[in-house]
Amino acid sequence: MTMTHPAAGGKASSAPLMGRAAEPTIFELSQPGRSSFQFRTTGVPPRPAGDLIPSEFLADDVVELAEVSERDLVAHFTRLSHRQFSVDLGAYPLGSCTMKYNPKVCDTIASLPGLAGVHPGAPASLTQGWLEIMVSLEAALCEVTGMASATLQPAAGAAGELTGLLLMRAYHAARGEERRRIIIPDSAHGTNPASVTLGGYDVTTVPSDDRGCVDLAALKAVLDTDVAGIMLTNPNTLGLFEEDIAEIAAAVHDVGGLLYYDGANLNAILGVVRPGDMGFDIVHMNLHKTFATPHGGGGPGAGPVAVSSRLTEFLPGPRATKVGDRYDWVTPPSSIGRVHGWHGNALVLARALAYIEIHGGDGLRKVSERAVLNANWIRQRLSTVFDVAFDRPCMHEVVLSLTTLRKDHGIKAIDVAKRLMEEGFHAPTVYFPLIVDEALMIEPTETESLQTLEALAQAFELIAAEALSDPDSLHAAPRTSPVGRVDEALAARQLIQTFDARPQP
Amino acid sequence: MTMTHPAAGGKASSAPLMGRAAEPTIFELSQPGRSSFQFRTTGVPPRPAGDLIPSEFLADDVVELAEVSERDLVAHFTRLSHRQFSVDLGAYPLGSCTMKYNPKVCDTIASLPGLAGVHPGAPASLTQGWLEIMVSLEAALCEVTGMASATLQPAAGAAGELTGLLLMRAYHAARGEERRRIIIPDSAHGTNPASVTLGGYDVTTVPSDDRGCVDLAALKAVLDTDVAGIMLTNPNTLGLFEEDIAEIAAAVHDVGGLLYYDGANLNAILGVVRPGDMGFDIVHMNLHKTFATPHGGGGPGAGPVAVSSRLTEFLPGPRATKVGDRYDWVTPPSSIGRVHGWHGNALVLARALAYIEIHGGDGLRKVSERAVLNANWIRQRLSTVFDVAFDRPCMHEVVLSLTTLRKDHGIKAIDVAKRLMEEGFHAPTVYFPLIVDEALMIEPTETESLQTLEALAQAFELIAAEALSDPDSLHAAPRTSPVGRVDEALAARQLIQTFDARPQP
Amino acid sequence: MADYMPHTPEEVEQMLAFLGLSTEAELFDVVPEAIRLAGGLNLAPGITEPDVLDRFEQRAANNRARADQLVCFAGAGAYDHELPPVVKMLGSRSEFVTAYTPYQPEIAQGVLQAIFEFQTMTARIFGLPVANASLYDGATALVEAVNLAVASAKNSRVVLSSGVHPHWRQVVETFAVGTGHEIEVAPLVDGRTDFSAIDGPCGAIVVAQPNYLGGLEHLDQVRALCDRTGALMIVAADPVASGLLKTPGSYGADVVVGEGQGFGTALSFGGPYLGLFACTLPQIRRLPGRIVGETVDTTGTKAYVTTLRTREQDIRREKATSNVCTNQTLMAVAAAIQLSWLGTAGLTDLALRCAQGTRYLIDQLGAGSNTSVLHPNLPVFRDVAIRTAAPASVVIERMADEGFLAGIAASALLRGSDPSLSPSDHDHTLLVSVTERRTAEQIDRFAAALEKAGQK
Amino acid sequence: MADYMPHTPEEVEQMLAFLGLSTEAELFDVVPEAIRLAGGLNLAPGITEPDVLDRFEQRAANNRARADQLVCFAGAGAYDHELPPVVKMLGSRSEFVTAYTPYQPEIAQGVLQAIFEFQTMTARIFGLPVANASLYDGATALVEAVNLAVASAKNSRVVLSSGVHPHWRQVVETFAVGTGHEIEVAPLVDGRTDFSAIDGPCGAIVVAQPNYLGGLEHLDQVRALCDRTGALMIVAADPVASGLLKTPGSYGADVVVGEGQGFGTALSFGGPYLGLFACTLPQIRRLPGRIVGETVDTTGTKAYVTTLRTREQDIRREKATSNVCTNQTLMAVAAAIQLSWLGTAGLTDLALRCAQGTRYLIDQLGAGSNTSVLHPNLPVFRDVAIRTAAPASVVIERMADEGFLAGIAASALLRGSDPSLSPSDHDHTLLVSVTERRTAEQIDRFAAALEKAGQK
Ligand SMILES: Cc1ncc(COP(=O)(O)O)c(C=O)c1O
Ligand SMILES: Cc1ncc(COP(=O)(O)O)c(C=O)c1O
Repeated sequence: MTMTHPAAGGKASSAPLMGRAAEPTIFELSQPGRSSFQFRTTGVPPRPAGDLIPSEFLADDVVELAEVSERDLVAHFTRLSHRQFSVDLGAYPLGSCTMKYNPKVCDTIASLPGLAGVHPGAPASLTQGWLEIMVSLEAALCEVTGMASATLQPAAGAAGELTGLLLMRAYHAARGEERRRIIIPDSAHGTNPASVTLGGYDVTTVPSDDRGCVDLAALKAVLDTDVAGIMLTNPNTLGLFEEDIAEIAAAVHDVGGLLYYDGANLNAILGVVRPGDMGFDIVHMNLHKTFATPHGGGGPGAGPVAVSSRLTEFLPGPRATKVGDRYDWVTPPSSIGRVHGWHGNALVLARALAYIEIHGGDGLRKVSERAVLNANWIRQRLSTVFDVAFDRPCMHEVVLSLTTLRKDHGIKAIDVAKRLMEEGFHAPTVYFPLIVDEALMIEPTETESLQTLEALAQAFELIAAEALSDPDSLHAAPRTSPVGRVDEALAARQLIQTFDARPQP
Repeated sequence: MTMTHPAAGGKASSAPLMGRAAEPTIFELSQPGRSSFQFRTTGVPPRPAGDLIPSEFLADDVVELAEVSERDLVAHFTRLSHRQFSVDLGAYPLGSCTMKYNPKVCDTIASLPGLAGVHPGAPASLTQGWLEIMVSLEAALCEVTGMASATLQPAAGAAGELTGLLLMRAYHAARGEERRRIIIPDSAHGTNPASVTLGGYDVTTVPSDDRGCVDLAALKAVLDTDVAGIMLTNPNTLGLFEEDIAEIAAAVHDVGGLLYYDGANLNAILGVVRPGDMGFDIVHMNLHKTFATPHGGGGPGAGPVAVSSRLTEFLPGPRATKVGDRYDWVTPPSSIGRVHGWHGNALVLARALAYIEIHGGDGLRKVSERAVLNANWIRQRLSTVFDVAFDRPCMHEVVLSLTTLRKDHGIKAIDVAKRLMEEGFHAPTVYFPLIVDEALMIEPTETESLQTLEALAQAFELIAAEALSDPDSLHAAPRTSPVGRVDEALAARQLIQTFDARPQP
Repeated sequence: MADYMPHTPEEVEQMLAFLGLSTEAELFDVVPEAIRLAGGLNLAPGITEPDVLDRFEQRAANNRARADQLVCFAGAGAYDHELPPVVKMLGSRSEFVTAYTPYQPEIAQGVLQAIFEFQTMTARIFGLPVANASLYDGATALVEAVNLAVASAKNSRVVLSSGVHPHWRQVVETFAVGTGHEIEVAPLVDGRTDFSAIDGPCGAIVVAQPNYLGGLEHLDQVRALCDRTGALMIVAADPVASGLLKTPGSYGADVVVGEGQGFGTALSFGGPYLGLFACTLPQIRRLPGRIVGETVDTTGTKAYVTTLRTREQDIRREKATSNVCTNQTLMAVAAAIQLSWLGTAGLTDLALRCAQGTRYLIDQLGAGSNTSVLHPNLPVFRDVAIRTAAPASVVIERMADEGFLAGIAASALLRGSDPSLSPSDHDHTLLVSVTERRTAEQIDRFAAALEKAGQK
Repeated sequence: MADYMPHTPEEVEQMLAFLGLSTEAELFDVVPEAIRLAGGLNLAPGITEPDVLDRFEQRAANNRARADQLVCFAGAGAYDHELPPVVKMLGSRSEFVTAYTPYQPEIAQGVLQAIFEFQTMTARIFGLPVANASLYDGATALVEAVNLAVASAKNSRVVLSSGVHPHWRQVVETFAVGTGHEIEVAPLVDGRTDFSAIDGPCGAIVVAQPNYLGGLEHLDQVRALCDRTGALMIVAADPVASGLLKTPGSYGADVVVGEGQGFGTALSFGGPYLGLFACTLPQIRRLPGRIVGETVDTTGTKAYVTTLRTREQDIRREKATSNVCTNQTLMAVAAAIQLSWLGTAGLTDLALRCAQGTRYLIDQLGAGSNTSVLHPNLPVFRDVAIRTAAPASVVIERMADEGFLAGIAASALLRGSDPSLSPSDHDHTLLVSVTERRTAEQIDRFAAALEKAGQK
């Protein structure tokens, strides 16, 4: 009795500990008739579906899901987890992503039954604890950004951006103005222009100057009363502080525009300088970068938007608000409306508040000091190894350019990135920002030690030397991971987006 | 600025996902002055140690522990976990160890604050929930074993054995007898003879017959009134049921001896046959094998001992007991005393009760049916691949003998075991029981699927073929794991039992 | 002060020296003096982890409406479904939790494959061939669906059924201000959408199945209307209902969105949740968000990677199909785990148990004089609208003292004048939901208590 | 009926057919008919996971003495120390939890290295060069220590201080019946062991540091006595105290055992706990249990493996140094994690905070007329014996109503006539402990409540 190709849930050869096989999909591990689920014994009288719902609505066929034992379920997803790099395994110097270590106490908080088990539609009278968390967090975020009020609803940075742009629109509309353009520097994150479009605006791009900052003259040249506002991130995506920010702010305000601060990189400036004090009117924050929410393989995050007082009346509602000695939901008078199905990513908000309360004001400043210290140390340390795109003091991250390597040795940023994995590190961000050729963007974050930075630097040194002596080894990398370099072009060409889209054999 | 050999907590090259480097010890990741700990703010007035404790007691030097950031702490132990095989990754057909899948709900139960947060010295009045758990578990275990009462104190199987032997001793002593010998079959697990010695008895070994069972004639030949009892496991460590058990029991009882049942292998007979009904007087159980406690890398377990009514008065105390409508601690009148600092491995006991309650009587029988079905299937399936030591229906496990392979091809059981890892499976138990030459002992357990069994069988077939075609590949195995075959002799010779025992460079 | 930074004072010194600096403050010399924050942040001093845990436990205690204390009969888009220990354990493995978006596929196969499996399950549940890697939540997924439909149909007229969850409608309306869609609302009549007034070309028609009053809509009629008007058919579907009901895809829906919270995510006070998004193959290049595809590595080994990236904001910028970057991957992974725990039989059984429980509740309520089913003839799945003699919000407060979270007051979801309920029903409609976790004993007690609490 | 077995009915049929059987019952044909169980097990029918969870939550609710409800001032060998989320998370990773004993080192380096690190930490904490991979708990570790000493000294006379935890003494006495050791008990006088009556050759002398009344013993004097009598010096030591006190090893102890629960293991109603065992190098071949050593693999890469295996039961059988097989590895791993979380400074601070809290409590109690410190001049660490006017067991019940687990009644630990307390103190001694988790506010309230509850 021999079966061919048994889909064996107990075979662990895809766990990198054991081998380098591919892990079957859960559907291949499925055997009809198997199951894992167990429900509570309810005593509710069983009745056939046909007694409950008119037959016209009832499905003819069941939805087929994987049918696996709990044992195989666990083995499959445990093995998948072993095929995944993460901060908890090692350094993740991914620029613009702030892959810091996030304290586990926040996981505990986010799973407290008294927080995680609360229905979002329960009235304020029964959810005072949650409302107090939201009011406290809003206050802390306003202090950190130098703003007057905030909405906690946006679920991520991009959602915050779009919310901010709608706030701008509402602001101008309330003044009877219809402005059509938003200015964005060419170094901006892709979400910015995409949000601008969804906000119903046209993008006007301004170039960076040779110091990596907004070209002030170019900016001034495009400013007029059709400009609703400007979106900036400061430090910008090159990790550089826009020193002319006061002048930029004045210029934009002069034409009646507003300043939007993309606060994804707030990690660089906590307690040092505040967007509000720089002249910004609207700020979104990526709590999942700065305030200790792990990234979850791509989400969830939270993108609260804080605004100056003249924009408060437009904020999305309802907002948790202290009313007397109780907390209640209050919707601002000229609210743009809801931007989330409920109250935003509440558990992420709780994590962020916990993180802020542990650190306090001084601790938050220290976070930024150490983030910037680490980034500058690695910049200086690597400046003899690779070209630094803009070689002057940076903030929380630094961008290298491998133009020389590519031109002289055919080595691209991606080759260095892939080879770095073999040395035990996640790759930096590559090819972003777009304005730097062969960009490698390194953000060490404050939670990595000097020893780790040094090991990272030594790995880069090794790779730089190898690029000259044995360039093929870089092209062949990575060779130690469960799969080698992946064919992205094939993925787009053959387009297998689900298991069911696989060509039948 | 280059440091040599930075001990970098963020370097992940020891994670099998990333590479095959060794993981530094936590002490090598240590940097003086770093820390992770955080204590509650208590408001207790700080005072120097010298004010609190006379200086003669105070240490001159601090105890040096690793000084690491929480980030490095997490990375180190997460990477170590990636260097560890486990049931949750795949099949673990380790004979005599019952490496079944253990339901995660039991983990949840074991971490309920109302169970895990209870001090063991709190009086019965404040711990009624715990006492009820213990009383319920005792009743269930007695039903499963066919016994009258039980102690839950022993922390593992071996502790249960020794407890059982002391119970025997107390029993005989109460009858004014001093017997000196305990009979053990040569197939017994090593803990049995070791426990006999600690129980103050001499071991008399009886051989197995050519069917793998106790040689009845040989047994009878050594029976006399100096025999305190016999320790058996049934099914025995060959996975075979001792069919003559009734006759054995009668013979031992005839000379006034008692029968001890090593219930480590209870997984084979749940609801099918009970030690009490076979004539046994004392049974220990390995809850960590049969009743869903994961092995924890070597423990904890729990080894309750159940006895027939004539031994109840000698049980360790105190025992949780129902007294009226309350639960209380009661010590049996002629108790041998405590065998554990508190009440045994309580959280393991709670897990076992949960497992029993989920399954119920029918479910437990099904566990054994499927465990035995799987073992016989793999026996039959492999009988054409390797020699089965005793080729007849087995219970929960089967023992192969690779004598032929060794003689003809120089391949040993250990070679096959190591090569199997490369196929994605944990190795079976090797070289046990001692009476089988080149033994490979396979216990699939009931939680592995037919598909996994088939994949395992195919892996064995492949290896058997390779043993003939390419024996060197078996000697070289394992080659896919983070370390290759380990030099055990060197470990014993150089003896580095702590980091501090490492030779100084 | 507690923190998570490894630097010893000596190391800070050493690193500063390497940079030619003498204080950390100098790191910020690039920040003009004039705008620097003087005096530090005005926040309370830091406290330690155990202190913070104490504080949050106190906050948690101040939430009376926790599902372990008030028996939950609330639904309205967020449900108290079973969350088994095994799913929690797997979903909280730190490799999933602390990974970034899988930009480097060679060391991110775990998340990539889990998403690929999630996409497959979502597609099957909605009966469509394509699904993405998740969006923020059901409401924002609906916004994306409308954007896709408008772009595809090249018509910005959007008809929204009044049976779509009021919050979702509000979110669609908020964002329509930016995109310039013209939103028209079709009213509910006797608990079902009345599309009879809709005529002429249209970009998108949106209907919920079931609608927010619990009622089942006639999707075949909506499909016909779409065919007539040229609109894309968008269904905001309850994915749990797919265990019993025909999938939206089987009716010919072009885009289906839903809230995936019921699959492995706790009630969480509303987030993070899981926006589900599925569509037809021709729409794949307009898909918002990430999608994972199958491919091979250099040695031909099967591998997964994010694909069709040129739709996305980081490449396409202002011309991207959507601005979404961070999504809800961790919830998608949890859903893939939960759905594999359920399996075919489990999903069917889950849906059946919800329907049975809901019907059992309706039967128990039957005789009451203070409470009655709002639309007794409307077929429902696991949500039902109850008319209460007292205002629903009052009933909820009274029921809390009896140990129940009785449901959601429709008035709390609706804004001002909303066509989905008559003015007389507006304050007296309680949205109740019965999941597979509710026992007959709980339902009996609930029905009895509600009859009392429902009193004027 | 819920279960965890994957076999579908068809697969069972197929497998039986392969074996030439037609029913599963036939698998047990080898079991003689006469002894087979007829009628099945008399156990309640199986229930599902959610049902069992409900049931255990009810049981948990019936335990009033949970540390999250009664503020814990109980110690006596089990302590309410900080258990940080990060340690719980790491210690519950399923690779550690669901692995077996590391018999195949190539795929068990994770557990092996963690044990190697644990051994190093244990050895340092006790000031000795050797430690094993753990034993069941402190009490049974002491049994093994006595066995080792008797074997080494070839003298079965064992002197046990009455200051050793009463349960531990009872366990030693239980097992001494099998090994035939002669146990003598040295009494406590004014809270310290009086060894003055001990004379002549001896195999082992056992003393606790601190003893169970909290008092610090003069280990130098014990060492001198051992030198005089030829006994091995065994110390049952509180490992937390090593953050402040001289290690037992520094006094020349031969074997040190302890309870490691305070390092990463919850109170757990007494188990699973963590038996710590350390000894001198010459005793390593008599070591009970497993030990991990460093070595290399075939390519010279550093690796770890269990070593000196020939002492163990599976090889040495009746001549083994101990019968221990399964130990408490998972707790050892948790301890290695917790100790690394503490680090050098944390261990010191932890011990200091315990001593500060205990002293603060003593100071607050000072004036009371119903409660007084039993031995006011005895230096203590984090345990202190209080004399109460009412019987201690009564005081504990009263204090529970005030929200405290007040401590442990000495009488509950002792059996009948025990020389460690005078008859008049026997029922009136409350063992109280203050860990780093107790706040001044809790201690203040405790002291006030105790003075009231202590009343006759
Ligand atoms: C500079 C910048 N802005 C905006 C975003 C968008 O944030 P999110 O991914 O949370 O939508 C990011 C993150 O990717 C970013 O780095
Ligand atoms: C047959 C048998 N007896 C006894 C034991 C000892 O049990 P424990 O390891 O729990 O002490 C074992 C387990 O290793 C065993 O397999």
